[in-house]
Amino acid sequence: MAELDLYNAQFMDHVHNPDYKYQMEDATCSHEGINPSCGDELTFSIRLADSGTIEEAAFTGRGCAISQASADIMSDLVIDKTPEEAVGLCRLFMGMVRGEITDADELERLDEAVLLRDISHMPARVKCAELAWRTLEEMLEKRCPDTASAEVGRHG
Amino acid sequence: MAELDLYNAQFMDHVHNPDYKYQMEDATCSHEGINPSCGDELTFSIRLADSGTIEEAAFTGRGCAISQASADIMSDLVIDKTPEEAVGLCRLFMGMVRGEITDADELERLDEAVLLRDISHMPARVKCAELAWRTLEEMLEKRCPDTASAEVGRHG
Amino acid sequence: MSLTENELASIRENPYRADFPLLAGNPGLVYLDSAATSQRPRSVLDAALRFYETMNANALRGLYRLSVEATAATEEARSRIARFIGAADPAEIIFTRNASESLNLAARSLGRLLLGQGDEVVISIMEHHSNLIPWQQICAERGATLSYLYLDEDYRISEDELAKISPRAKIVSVTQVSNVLGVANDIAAIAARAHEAGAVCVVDGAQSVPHIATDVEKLGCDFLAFSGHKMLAPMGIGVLWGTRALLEAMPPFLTGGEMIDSVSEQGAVWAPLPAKFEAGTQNGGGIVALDEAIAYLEGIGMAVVERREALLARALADALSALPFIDIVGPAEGERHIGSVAFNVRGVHPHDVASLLDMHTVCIRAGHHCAEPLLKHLGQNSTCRASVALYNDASDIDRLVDGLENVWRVFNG
Amino acid sequence: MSLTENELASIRENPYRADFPLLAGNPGLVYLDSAATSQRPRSVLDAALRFYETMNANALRGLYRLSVEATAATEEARSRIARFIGAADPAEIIFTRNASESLNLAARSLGRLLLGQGDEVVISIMEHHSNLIPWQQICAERGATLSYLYLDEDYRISEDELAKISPRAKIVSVTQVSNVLGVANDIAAIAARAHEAGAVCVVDGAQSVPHIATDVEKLGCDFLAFSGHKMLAPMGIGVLWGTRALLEAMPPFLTGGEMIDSVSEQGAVWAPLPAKFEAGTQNGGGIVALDEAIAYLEGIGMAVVERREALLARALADALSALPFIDIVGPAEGERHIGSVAFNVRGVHPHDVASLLDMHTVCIRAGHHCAEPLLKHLGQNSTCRASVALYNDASDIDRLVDGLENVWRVFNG
Ligand SMILES: Cc1ncc(COP(=O)(O)O)c(C=O)c1O
Ligand SMILES: Cc1ncc(COP(=O)(O)O)c(C=O)c1O
Repeated sequence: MAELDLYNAQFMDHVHNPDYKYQMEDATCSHEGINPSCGDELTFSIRLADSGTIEEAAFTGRGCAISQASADIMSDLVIDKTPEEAVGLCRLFMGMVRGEITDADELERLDEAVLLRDISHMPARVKCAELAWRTLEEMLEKRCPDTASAEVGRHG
Repeated sequence: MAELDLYNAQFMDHVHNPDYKYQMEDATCSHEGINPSCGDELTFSIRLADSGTIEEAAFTGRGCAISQASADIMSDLVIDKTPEEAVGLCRLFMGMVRGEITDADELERLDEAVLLRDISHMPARVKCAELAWRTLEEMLEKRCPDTASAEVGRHG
Repeated sequence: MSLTENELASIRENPYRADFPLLAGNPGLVYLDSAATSQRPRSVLDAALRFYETMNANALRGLYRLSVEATAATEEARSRIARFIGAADPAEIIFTRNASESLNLAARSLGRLLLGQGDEVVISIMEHHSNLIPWQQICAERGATLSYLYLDEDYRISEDELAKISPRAKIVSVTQVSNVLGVANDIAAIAARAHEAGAVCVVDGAQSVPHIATDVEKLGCDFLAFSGHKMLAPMGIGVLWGTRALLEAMPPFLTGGEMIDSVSEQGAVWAPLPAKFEAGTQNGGGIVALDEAIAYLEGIGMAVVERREALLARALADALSALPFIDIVGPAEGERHIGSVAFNVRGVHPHDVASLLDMHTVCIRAGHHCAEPLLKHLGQNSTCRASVALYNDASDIDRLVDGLENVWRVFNG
Repeated sequence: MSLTENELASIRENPYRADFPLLAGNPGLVYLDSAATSQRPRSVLDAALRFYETMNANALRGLYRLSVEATAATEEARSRIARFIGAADPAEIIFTRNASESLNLAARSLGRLLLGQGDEVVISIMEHHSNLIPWQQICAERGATLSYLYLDEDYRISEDELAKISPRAKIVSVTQVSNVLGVANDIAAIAARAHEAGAVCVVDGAQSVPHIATDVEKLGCDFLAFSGHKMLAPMGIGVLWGTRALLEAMPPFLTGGEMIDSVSEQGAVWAPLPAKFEAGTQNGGGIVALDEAIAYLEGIGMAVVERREALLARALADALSALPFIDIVGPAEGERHIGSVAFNVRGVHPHDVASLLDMHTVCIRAGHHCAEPLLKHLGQNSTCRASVALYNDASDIDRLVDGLENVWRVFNG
């Protein structure tokens, strides 16, 4: 079974030693996402450089290994991207975990996040994998100035 | 099929030429029974002799052939019986059409009403066959002085 | 209009009966009571069985494979049903136990959303009790008035009658096809009139969805209720479709497990559609069986089903009209009938007709058909009703005619 | 107390698994989620099939043979169910779609009968959402208060807690067995206390009726709700038992076809029990399948079922206690568990546990188990839950232990 590979060493390293799980001091904006059916809660923060690209990304919160590893991997991926590029990556990721996008060349842009591709065979965990990405997408689409909380995945 | 015999000439004669379907002038008591699921309505009347036996029996109302024939046959049967005997016959009849009493010797007391024995194989029609008998039983058990109406079979 | 040779030939053929185990296993059986409940093809019964043999797990909340497969099967069914009735969004499909529950849901949740003292609910006099008593109940609870659209002598709801829908009306709820008369209402016109008056339009599709192609967009209604068991699926599964906006605004009906996002001791946050209206464990086997029933109908094509059943209804009405001792209750024209034709044998109680037909293994229904106010309006106590589905053929109608002639002989020597 | 050699030998044997098609067809599958929904034996699936192949007709009102047979099958099922739970009168058995609907019926109809401003409904903190949100709703509607009985550190509702049931309480509704903790409440004591206070006692039997012999007389309660699908029957059929006096006094819940004696334009007279609470076409296939499921359990004997499941629960609790990285949520003693044991793998989110077990074809449940207030009370966000039924055996527990050791390894190198 493909899923047997999911919880591999590389994945578990993101769970045990996340690089981006910390409280950011001077965030440009923060956004909270929750996954009510799981009780997962995640606050994602970014700091934008003057050039407009994402200079720093970090998250806090609690959740299952999939939501945590996914958030860590995403943070790494979006640094140095413009908000538009980041939104594009969020959509690509969600297409992948829902099994809607399977083209390997296209998915290459997701870099390490391709680790989570097999989530598409585990529909019950798609929401876990998506949480960080949906939170970021929502934050960026709202043009980011707000720091209000919102429940992501509430009415999906 | 046994039921094929039910609507035979003898039975149909009670439907077409009932001897006891008329408005009794000087009833000792009358009682109304209805069968709400069928819309059958029947008013049964008796006149008691000084001796206490049933001297005259008659009914009015509308309903299916089974309820009408059953009422006519019952009227004939209970004349000259005491109220106690009539109640016993009502119970015997109901036992027969519900398939609870099958002993031929016992059923002999029902005389012509044995015609309706096969109703026990037609559960949906049991209420039709019973209507007259339940109305009479209820009237006699209330000791008969009342002429109030009641809905028989309502909560059976 | 009587059937042409070609038309008659097509209903003498019957490529469907063999698919239905009960009919195939009882060659002498004439089943003319599909308006009460239909028969089920083998493929539908197999689908339910397969569900329990391979995916049997509680569909929601499960993280393991069986459960995930059960969820997927449920959601595929929802999508197919949405497509089948022309609904835009599968989340607008709510699973219930039967059309009655669908209508109770609509009455109570919509009633609590829309009805206040002095408001009005309008229904037609031809409603099945399941589209009638729930409105009596909610009107009594909210202090609203229940008023009726009556039929003209042609068994139609006239323009004048529709004009009675006043701005006080908040809900108009009508059946698309009468389960007694077999006649159809012009839902598009009624919905338009309802909307003009500012009312929401609920449609009881229990007798229409199984028999004619349905498109809620074209009908223009806001809600549509129907039952699986009248459209080749097992008992225990029904549907309510409603527009997303109204379903989202309405309070839930049944509450409990699976329909919430979060619960505290004194409050709860409802889940998004469709879960908000689906409390507790759903009938997974029934849902996949309904999915398969629709696949069976789509395999034949609803246009084909509709055409065949129209021919059968015309043949039935014609055959009954031709018997001098039969009075049709409803329009004499076969073209007016979808599925059902009500009638009486002159001077014979309908229950006796049904019992005598049963002795010849002909199944029809007799009684008030859960439509007492309609029967009263028509001056009837009860009637016989014969109803057809695609698996019937001309021989069934021949057998009914033989049976009725026998009834007449028994009662008239 | 750990199992004796004999006890262990008896749960190493498994004469039942072969009867269950899904389990028989998937030899590697470890199904430990029967508290969510059980598996169904072949005989039960066949019973539903037979219904549709031989008796398929709308059960009420029909005058022809198929319909009469369907009615008879339904009424036989009602009688068997009544006997199975020790109820005096089959008319006190109301068919619903699931336990959730049963509890909605009880809450709304009883609530409308009994609750006024300032009255109280008392439930326990361990209730499933389906025995919780309906009471929140009816309390809000009637201006009543919903209060809770809490658990002591031993997971029991203490005497002191029961003493909180005041004369203001009109309804006390509690589960017999917790679907999370697996512990049982002393229903006889709770019912007695409720009656002392003048309240009616409703029992959620969803997790008890499938597993332990039930006698409503001995329990002393007034209502009992349960679901077919947790006791070897298909989904889509549930039961509410209630005492005749209360059922007769209560207003109906769902309204529509089949539940009336007569209907006019502005009113209706309800049918006698049980029809009064059974609107619309009932799930005939589900009803006969539930009848067969009970026949299957009776064939084994509920005492045998109870004993086997008690051994399985003890073996399960023992095995989990023996794993140093597992925390049982609930009492450690196996004797306290009926069916379910909740636990956590230290430091691992329950959803990850369930997913990793699924990769080894071990099915358990993870989440809040539709009991959020309980989890909050216990200071948990979510837990794992393994639950057993008679078709489980010791090897299932061995496989769970292997799977959990793998989970631990994955997360701890
Ligand atoms: C204790 C308890 N009550 C009620 C229910 C609801 O049962 P259902 O989902 O069949 O309505 C369940 C099952 O989920 C349960 O475990
Ligand atoms: C027009 C109509 N509405 C509603 C119903 C109720 O359907 P069900 O009994 O499946 O709830 C029926 C069927 O009896 C019907 O014919």
